[in-house]
Amino acid sequence: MQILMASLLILLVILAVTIAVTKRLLPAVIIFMSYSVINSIIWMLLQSPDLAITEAAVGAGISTVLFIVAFKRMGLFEKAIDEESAKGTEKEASSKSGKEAENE
Amino acid sequence: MLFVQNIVSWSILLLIVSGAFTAVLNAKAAKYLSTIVIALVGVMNIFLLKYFLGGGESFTYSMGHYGAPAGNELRSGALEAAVSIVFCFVMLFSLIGGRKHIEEDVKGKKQNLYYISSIFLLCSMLALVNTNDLFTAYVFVEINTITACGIILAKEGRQALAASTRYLIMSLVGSGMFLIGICIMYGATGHLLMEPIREYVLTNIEPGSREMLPVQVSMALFAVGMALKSALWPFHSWLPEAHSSATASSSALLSGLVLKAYIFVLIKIIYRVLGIEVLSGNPIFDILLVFGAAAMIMGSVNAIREKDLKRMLAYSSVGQIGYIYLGIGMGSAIGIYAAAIQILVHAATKAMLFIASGGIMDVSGGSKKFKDIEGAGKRDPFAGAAFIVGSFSMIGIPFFAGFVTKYTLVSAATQLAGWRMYLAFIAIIVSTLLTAIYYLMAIAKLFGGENNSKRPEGFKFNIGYVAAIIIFIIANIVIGLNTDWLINLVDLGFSMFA
Amino acid sequence: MNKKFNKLYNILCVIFALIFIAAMIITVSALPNIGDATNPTNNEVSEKYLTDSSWETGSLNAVSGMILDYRAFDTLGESHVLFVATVAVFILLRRDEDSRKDLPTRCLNQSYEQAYDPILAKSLEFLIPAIFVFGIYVIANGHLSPGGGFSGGAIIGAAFILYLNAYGLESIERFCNSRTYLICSCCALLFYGLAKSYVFYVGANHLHSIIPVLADGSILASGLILPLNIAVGVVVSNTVYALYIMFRRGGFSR
Amino acid sequence: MNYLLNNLPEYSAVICFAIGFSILLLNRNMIKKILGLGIMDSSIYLFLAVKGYVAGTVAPIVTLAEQAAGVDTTLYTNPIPAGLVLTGIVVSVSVTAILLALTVKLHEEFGTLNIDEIIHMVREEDRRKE
Repeated sequence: MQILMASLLILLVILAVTIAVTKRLLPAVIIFMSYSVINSIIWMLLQSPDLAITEAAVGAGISTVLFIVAFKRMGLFEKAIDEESAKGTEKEASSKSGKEAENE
Repeated sequence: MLFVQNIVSWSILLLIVSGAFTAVLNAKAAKYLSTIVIALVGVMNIFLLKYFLGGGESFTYSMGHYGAPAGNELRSGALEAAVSIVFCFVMLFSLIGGRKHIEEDVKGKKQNLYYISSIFLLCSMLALVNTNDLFTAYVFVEINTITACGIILAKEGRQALAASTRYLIMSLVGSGMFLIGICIMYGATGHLLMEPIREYVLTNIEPGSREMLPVQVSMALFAVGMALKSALWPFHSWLPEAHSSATASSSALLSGLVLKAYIFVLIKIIYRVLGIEVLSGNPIFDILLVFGAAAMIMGSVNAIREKDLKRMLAYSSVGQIGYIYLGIGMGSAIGIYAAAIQILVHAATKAMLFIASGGIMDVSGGSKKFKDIEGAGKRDPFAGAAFIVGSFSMIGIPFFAGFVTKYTLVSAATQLAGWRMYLAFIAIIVSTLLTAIYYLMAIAKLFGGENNSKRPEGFKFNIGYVAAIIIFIIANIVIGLNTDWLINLVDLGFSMFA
Repeated sequence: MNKKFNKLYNILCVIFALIFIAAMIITVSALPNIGDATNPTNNEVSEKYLTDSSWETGSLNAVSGMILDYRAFDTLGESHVLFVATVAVFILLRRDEDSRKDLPTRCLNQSYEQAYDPILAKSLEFLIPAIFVFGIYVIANGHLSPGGGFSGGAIIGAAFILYLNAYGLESIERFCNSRTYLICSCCALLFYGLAKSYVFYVGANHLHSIIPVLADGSILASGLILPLNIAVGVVVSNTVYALYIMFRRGGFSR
Repeated sequence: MNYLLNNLPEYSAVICFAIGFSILLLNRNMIKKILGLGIMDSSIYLFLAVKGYVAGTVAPIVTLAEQAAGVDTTLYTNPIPAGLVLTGIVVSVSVTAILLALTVKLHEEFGTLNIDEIIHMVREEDRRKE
């Protein structure tokens, strides 16, 4: 039990660092969602099921949906696809999509 | 429980309920409802203050059947009632005085959203003033932040958008600091209400022991969080843009009230959670003193360099917030008195100046640059008079409201020792001189120039604006002439505090 | 110059973060250990909640009893945080139909209606009722089992979002348009505010409350907690859906 | 070692808070700032939630039998932090929504997500007006 808890907590820190170093926005948001899910598992282990349900529904579910629908409204998806097809290489697209809108 | 004591909870609940109800009304009904409700709450609080002045004791009001330490509580005393009254009436007259601008700047359907935001803003401020519970304070701090952001955004424009983004980010970092302070405090003491925390710390934690460290750190986090939210220098960078790009009433509310509500919470926490005796020797006081002094000087220096009336007023707010933190940072009872007096006085004065600047913009073709407003004081004599009174009050000339603050601050500074006294005196003198320079420069601009006393074609004074300005001017002069009464009131309030 | 300043700023930020970590770790290590039954947090307050909550509020779940009865003022504020957040988002993103024309095309082409997707629609025919029932269960049993208005409301809001994506705007706006949104949220918030005002008044004046608390473990056992949970659920699900539709197309269509 | 393992949640919460804080300060991109804020908030909630944990206890949901016989408080975790965190989660999601709405609006107006550029553009406009 303690080992599971410890590994989840370390995973939490690793995920936070990953969000910090990820340049592309959509992967960062998805990692943030998994961060919330891990958080909710930890709360389940800490015997707070109310929190676990709420975090899974609100933190992981609703806020991710809001992020993605905001991306869609800003047109970040289309732009990323355009860039990838235009530039061809995955690497360039990833370095650009961190600051997509600059090229407008 | 006496009937009059219900007012403290009713004023908050009335605002909450009417705020939710405003959502289904149209803009006009929302306008009338908000005016009536705010005035009603103000009048109710006058009765409460009367009860305290007539010898009533301070009391706690348990929200629900379960009192401390299990349930939520509100607490009221003379100072809380006085601050509530000032907040209500400044809010009321800012809304009335800036109504013309609200109707011009805020588009159609959004007006009713503006009134919802302002009702909830007042509600959260009253809750912050009267709360006795740290977590309730956190929840209402968030409401305050969100609604303040809402009333900045109501005026569309690129500048307001960028400014409110910066404001929101800065403010949320502040809330985060405040929340983690609450968590540490809860972990160390196991309570959230202010009095049980104090009892626990006094009985179970020895001063200077290892267990005292988390308590002191959480106080430091409260102070940092509230300093971030109330734009203490050097965290002020968002303030001038946010305040100058919003509509006139929003600027008045933000500068006059929102910043003060946070500081009042900080004073309440310092005084009631741990008490000044337990906290004495905490380096956070010295830090607040130094930053307060820096804010007084740097805010004034920046204000002198501004070429824009509203931005000048906003930087002046940065300087005036510095006075409050200087008072808190002195770490003595009389210093905190000075801070409380400054909260009341500055709320009334700065709101008046911002409303007057709205009137000045009206007669100067909508511009707020100094080169365009030459002679505006002659075109709009009400704004001119308000500016003269407000400036004299800010500078601290006797018989105007601001003099009380300067007087109490100086008498507090004489009781300090060593470098703190020198720092406080230098800051007060330098900032007074600088304040005098930029306000007199603004007055010279307002009444200077030739052949510019003609109003635009078809210009008519809005009756609400004129009434609001006159009432603010009278309030300033009355406060300035009755300094003893104000000092006695604050004294009474703090004697009820502990 | 600017680049140099940025680099300096970044380094300062990292140093500040490291100092902050160090200071906080020292502070945290001075706090009592986790999981100890003798911690100051396990004091008479939490004991009172555990022993008395099931009798005094009728809620077997002590967390529900605490947030909706003992510390109800916090929760009242919290539901209004959601409301003012929607108001702020409305101020920002609301587009009136006539102002839609003069927006640049780059903003407009995002609010397109999604094409009908038969796979999504068929599978959601079974899924959506199940999600609704689950959400209602979570709300209605908030005082007997984990859950309550907030989580249940979020689940129902998610079901609305799924419905919108599967069957399109036309079909959801039959029952979920700006009118129903306003009326439902407003009624729920008013009910919440007025009910709690009554309880606060009665409680502070030591009067007897007329709301019966059965405390027998049934679904109606807990006096006001079930209606309040429903009100919170309505507010949360409405808020979630309204936020989504605001981001998606800048407002309800009717 | 055992001490560290016991108090690991607190330490990792503090570290996550600092990481979120530095994401907020270091990144110029609005979305990354919002994510940093989210990490900050949820690490505070983790910190608060572990305050209620008591080793060897279960969630605070009593049974009817116990209600009649009297509740043994040593069997259950502390409900207070759970309630507070529940409040906090909802607050943080509404804050996220507002920040995202601001971001969308900024992107519509300025065509960029970089806050420095936006501030620069606003200042330029201000200068041009004079």
